[in-house]
Amino acid sequence: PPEEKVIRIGYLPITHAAPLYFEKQFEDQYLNGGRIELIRFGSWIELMDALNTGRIDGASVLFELAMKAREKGIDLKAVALGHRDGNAVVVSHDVEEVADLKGATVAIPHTLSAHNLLLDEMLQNAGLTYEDVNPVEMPPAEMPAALSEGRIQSYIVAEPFGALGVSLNTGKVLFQSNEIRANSLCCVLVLRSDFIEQQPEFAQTFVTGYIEAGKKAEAYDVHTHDEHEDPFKQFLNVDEDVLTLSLGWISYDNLRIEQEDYEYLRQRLVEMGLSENPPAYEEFVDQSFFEEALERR
Amino acid sequence: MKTVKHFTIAFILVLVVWQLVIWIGGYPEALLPPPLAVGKGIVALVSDGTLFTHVQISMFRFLSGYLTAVVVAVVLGLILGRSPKVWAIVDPVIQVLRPVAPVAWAPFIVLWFGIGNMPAIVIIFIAAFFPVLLSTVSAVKKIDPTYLKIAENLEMKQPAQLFKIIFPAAFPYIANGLHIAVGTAWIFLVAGEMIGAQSGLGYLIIDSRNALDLDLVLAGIIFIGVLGLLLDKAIGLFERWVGRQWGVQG
Amino acid sequence: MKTVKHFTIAFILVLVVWQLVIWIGGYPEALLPPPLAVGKGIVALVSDGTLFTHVQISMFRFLSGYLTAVVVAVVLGLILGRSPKVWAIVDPVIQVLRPVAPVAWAPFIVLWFGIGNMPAIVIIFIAAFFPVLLSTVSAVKKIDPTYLKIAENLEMKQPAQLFKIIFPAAFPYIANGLHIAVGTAWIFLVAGEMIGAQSGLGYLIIDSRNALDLDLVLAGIIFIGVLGLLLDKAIGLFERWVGRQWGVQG
Amino acid sequence: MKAEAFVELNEVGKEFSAQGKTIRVLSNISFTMKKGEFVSVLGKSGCGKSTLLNLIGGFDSPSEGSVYFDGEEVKKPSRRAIMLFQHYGLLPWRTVLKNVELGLEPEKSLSTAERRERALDSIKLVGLEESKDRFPAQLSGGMQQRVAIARALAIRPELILMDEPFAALDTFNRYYLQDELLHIREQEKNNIVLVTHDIDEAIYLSDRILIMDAHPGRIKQTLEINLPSPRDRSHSDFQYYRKLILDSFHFSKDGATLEFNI
Amino acid sequence: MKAEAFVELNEVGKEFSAQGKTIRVLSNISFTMKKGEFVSVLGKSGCGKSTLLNLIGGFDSPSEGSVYFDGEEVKKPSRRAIMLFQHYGLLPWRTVLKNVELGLEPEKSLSTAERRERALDSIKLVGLEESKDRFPAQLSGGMQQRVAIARALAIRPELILMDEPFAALDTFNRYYLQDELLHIREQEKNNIVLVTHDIDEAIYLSDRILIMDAHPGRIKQTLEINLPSPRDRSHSDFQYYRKLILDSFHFSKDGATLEFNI
Ligand SMILES: Nc1ncnc2c1ncn2[C@@H]1O[C@H](COP(=O)(O)OP(=O)(O)OP(=O)(O)O)[C@@H](O)[C@H]1O
Ligand SMILES: Nc1ncnc2c1ncn2[C@@H]1O[C@H](COP(=O)(O)OP(=O)(O)OP(=O)(O)O)[C@@H](O)[C@H]1O
Ligand SMILES: [Mg+2]
Ligand SMILES: [Mg+2]
Repeated sequence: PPEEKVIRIGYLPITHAAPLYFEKQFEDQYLNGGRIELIRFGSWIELMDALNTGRIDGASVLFELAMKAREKGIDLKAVALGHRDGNAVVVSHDVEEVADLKGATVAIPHTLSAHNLLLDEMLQNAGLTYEDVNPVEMPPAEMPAALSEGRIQSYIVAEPFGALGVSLNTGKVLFQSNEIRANSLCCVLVLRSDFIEQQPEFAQTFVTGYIEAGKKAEAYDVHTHDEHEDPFKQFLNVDEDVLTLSLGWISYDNLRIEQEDYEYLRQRLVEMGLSENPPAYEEFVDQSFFEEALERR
Repeated sequence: MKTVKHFTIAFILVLVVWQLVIWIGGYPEALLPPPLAVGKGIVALVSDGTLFTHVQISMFRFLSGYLTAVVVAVVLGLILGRSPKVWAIVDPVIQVLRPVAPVAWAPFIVLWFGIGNMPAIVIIFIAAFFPVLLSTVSAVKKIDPTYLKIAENLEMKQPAQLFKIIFPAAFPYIANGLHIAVGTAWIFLVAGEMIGAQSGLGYLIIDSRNALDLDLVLAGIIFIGVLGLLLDKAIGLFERWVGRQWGVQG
Repeated sequence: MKTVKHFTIAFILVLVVWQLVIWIGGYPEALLPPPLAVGKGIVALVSDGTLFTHVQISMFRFLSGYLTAVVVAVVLGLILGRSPKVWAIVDPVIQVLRPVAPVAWAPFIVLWFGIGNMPAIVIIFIAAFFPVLLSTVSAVKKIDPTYLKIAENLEMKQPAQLFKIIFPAAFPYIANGLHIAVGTAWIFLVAGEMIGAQSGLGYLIIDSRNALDLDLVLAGIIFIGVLGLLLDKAIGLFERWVGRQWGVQG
Repeated sequence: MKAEAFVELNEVGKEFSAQGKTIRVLSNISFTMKKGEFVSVLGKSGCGKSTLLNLIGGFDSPSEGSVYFDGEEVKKPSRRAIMLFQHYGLLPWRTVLKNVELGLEPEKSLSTAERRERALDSIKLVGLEESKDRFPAQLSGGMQQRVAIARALAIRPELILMDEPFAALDTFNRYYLQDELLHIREQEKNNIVLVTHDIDEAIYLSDRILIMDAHPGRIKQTLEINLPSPRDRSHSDFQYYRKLILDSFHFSKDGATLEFNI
Repeated sequence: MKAEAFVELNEVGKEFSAQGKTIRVLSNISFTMKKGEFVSVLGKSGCGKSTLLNLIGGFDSPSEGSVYFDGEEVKKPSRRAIMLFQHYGLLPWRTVLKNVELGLEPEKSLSTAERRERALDSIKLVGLEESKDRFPAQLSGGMQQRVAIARALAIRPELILMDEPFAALDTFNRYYLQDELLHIREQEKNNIVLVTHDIDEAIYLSDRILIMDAHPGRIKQTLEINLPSPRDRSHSDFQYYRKLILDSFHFSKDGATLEFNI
């Protein structure tokens, strides 16, 4: 019998990685006999260590982090988005507008994240500057508690932590990411080039399945799923109402990486001084899998 | 019997204080779960068997890392303790490496050892290695010179001297090092299980924390605490057992 | 002088081995930076003054946490060591809390102490508190009963007994606990500076790791190692200074 | 209780229980000590000498019988009866002067200057003026024991209890200190109970020797030493008492009583 | 080098340098010991007795002069001259039997059974058959020293060096063990060099006493003891030598030579 094909994908347990959960759950259907090994990490740092050293073949990861790795010479390809939108700016109840955040402490998960860029953009839109707030990096899980105790006045982070804060009533949503900027990029599916070279066919199967799974995730409804088949129940352990809330903010149906959005991201990274020489679109983004997936459908 | 009584009193006191903090502070359950919620979490973990799996894999990782560290460190320590010149060179390197948190090495650990079991084992190895090595070296240096004179006087040759005199003479201090190392190494289990592990008590804590299931975080903390205590007692018993073999009163 | 020589030899040996590993293993710079890159990183950190800021803030956090822990733990330890009944109740609680990694407490630390300096200080406090407390209690219990008999014989009253007899008699063991605690607490600096800190050596390591600047990670590791060594030497000097005040040969 | 007895033990017994077993260490000990007397307790290791001294000093209480000191029953240690411990019991973190002052610190009625003066006086008495600012670790064993004696003297106790005070010294230092102790006693007229396993020491120093037997510890014989002071270690009268005691322990060569009967 | 000398020291000196300073510990020590002799070295604490014994045993080498053992210069320790240390030097993790066997283990020519037999023989010699499976910590000080003696005897060394072997025992145990040592020596005819600060011990045991003086350590007087063995501690001939030595250290009461001159 031919050797079983396995791809090892790293992820963090966040709503943003939903297409991976669905593809894994229905791998028999998508992968043509191959398998996905989903490896859960506790934070982006450990995930990046594993990705950079080739201990995993790919990951659903913050776009900015993947670009940084590419800039540092790690041979990665971005093949599809993780999701669209779905990053909320959560603020404490006494904040009514961006101007109220002047001098406030705002938590973000990572400087190399969409959330940091969104923060900057939001401030600019309101006529403030990045220096007007005090941004701190902290583990997402600690953010709702910090907000509730008044240690921070706002946080911008991946789901489900925004929805969690709202449902715990520690804060409220000031903006959704698409209200700050349409089509901002957040998570991306990357594969290591050495994996693509070794198993181009399986890589294609995987990406095709991924895009299909995204569609399925988009159509997800808490009530239609059987306990044991529900991918969210399998991979993301949150309450139903939190999940419903957070899914309302996010979409998975179009996971194409648009060059225009990418170029804007590059430009912003340079502007904010987070990267000197982010990889060019042609160098980093490999659209061919996505196109081929559309063909095959 | 008396210990059980003290344990019970302590246990009840802790529960009361904990519940009082919640009532007085008015913390929501999601941010500071009450004892009852944690109790339920523990029952759930025990009844669906996940706890057993976590404990098993954590113990496996811990023992692999710890025992390897002990063997390597004791053997190296015996040799280095008797070679002052080599030790003079090695010592500064160790002195600089020792204060560095095992987590800081994570990128390099992943590079060389991958993810899953190995990083946890390696981090526990590192955490246990230095205390055992240092205590072995200082134990060997502290050996009563009378013992060495006796060995000389009897014209005892080298391997025999090491096994018959130096190791047993240094053993009480080495055992002390082993004892300390169990505690410090166990603390790093959580750090070790952060790097791509998919199970274990450390993973349970990190993962529950990411899911904001603080009741499970506390359950994990309690298990780590209790297991740490048991490990400590176990090595205490081992020490006393060796002591009894060697006629030293426990 | 001799120490400097040994240090230099050790230093050169480490550099050579490190470079050889890179040449032989063929590791890319992004995964394992060569000595030269790290050297450049260090020079950059030093020359733009960021290093100084990081060191300063880390030392501030460390000393705040460590010294508070020492004061609280020594005072508590002196009292608990002389009250065996209370200790019997407190001991099991401490035994269970001690093996838990300070990181596991992170959610609760944020809840109570917020972010920034405090979590780092609290984590260092926790890391230093237990070893100092345990060594103080056992030091007090190990005091030569002759000293206590003398106090009784002289009809010495309680506060005087504690300050004139018990504390100085227990001091050598307490000092040993302080010494061990410096090492273990310093290790947790990195863990402490992971929670919302925006500066410090731990933050430098985490942040550089986030930015995949492994050369700066190694630079940070080297500084943490060297500072840890210096702290260790400093407390050794302090111990010997006290010893000399008290006429005990260093 | 007789009026003139300074220390009196009435059928005193002592048991210890360790690990469920009860060991009888002292049994039926009775004796009285007059004011001004120097009494030695002589016996083998483990016969209960230290236990007896602890009972007199109030560091432990008897299982049976009672101990009286100057007409009062002894319940706890007191400044009136100071114990000298075998390992000197100096505080290593205090200088000689500070160690001697320690004994005076609980006396609130003394001013700092008075305290210092009294401490210096007794340091002079044992001939350690030169070393008053040194730490115990910087002194020889003999000098350390002198400091302990000075500390006891400074308190001006009515009774000094000495537990094998010279056992850890070499013969020569022991001799010097024994002479010195006699010399001091001539001036200060202290009441002393001394525990020892050294026959010569007991004869050389004391007015009366209580010879103890073991299992359980009891007084086997009481010996009055009627020699003028100062005594001569090599004098024949001295040898008379020596032979008496050696005989009582079967150490003279008057038969094959030796062999391995330890 | 004379032919009949068993141990010979030729103008031996020893200096130690510690912290930049050089201390002269021994100076110009010469003596010869004949085969079968029992020599004691008597002196105050710190006069260099242990240093001298270490030189004879080869544990240290002289700064000047040379040490010969059975015609050969001593360069390092040897199984032919076994040292007994003051604190017995037993391995606490081995039983009595195993401790005694330790001395025989380097002799590869012995079978396990032979080794056991020889060990048991010498354990019997010191009267410890009953305790052969106990650990040192379970024995009294006197019994521990017997084990050390048994270990030395089992090796059948030509010379036994003893460094204050009985100093840590109480007087009574010391007496027992001294008698036992004489008893064993009668059977085994060992050559013994014994270091002590106990005048009686030196007289009771040895054929010849080397009396040492300190700063730097040197031999001040040599004293042949011409008493028949076994000797009587309370006999007047014994007292003669005792007085001789006490006088030489100014301890007899023949004047006011005492005072605080320690
Ligand atoms: N606290 C105790 N608990 C149990 N047994 C004890 C205790 N103190 C002493 N003993 C036992 O009582 C006996 C007498 O002890 P003690 O210390 O009085 O003897 P000693 O004559 O002073 O001996 P030495 O000359 O060795 O000091 C010993 O057998 C000892 O083991
Ligand atoms: N290794 C050494 N380095 C420096 N000085 C030393 C050394 N060994 C001994 N001495 C010094 O030499 C002198 C004689 O020491 P030694 O141990 O021989 O005396 P001793 O007569 O055996 O004394 P004791 O009766 O106390 O055992 C002492 O002053 C000691 O401090
Ligand atoms: Mg005693
Ligand atoms: Mg000596």
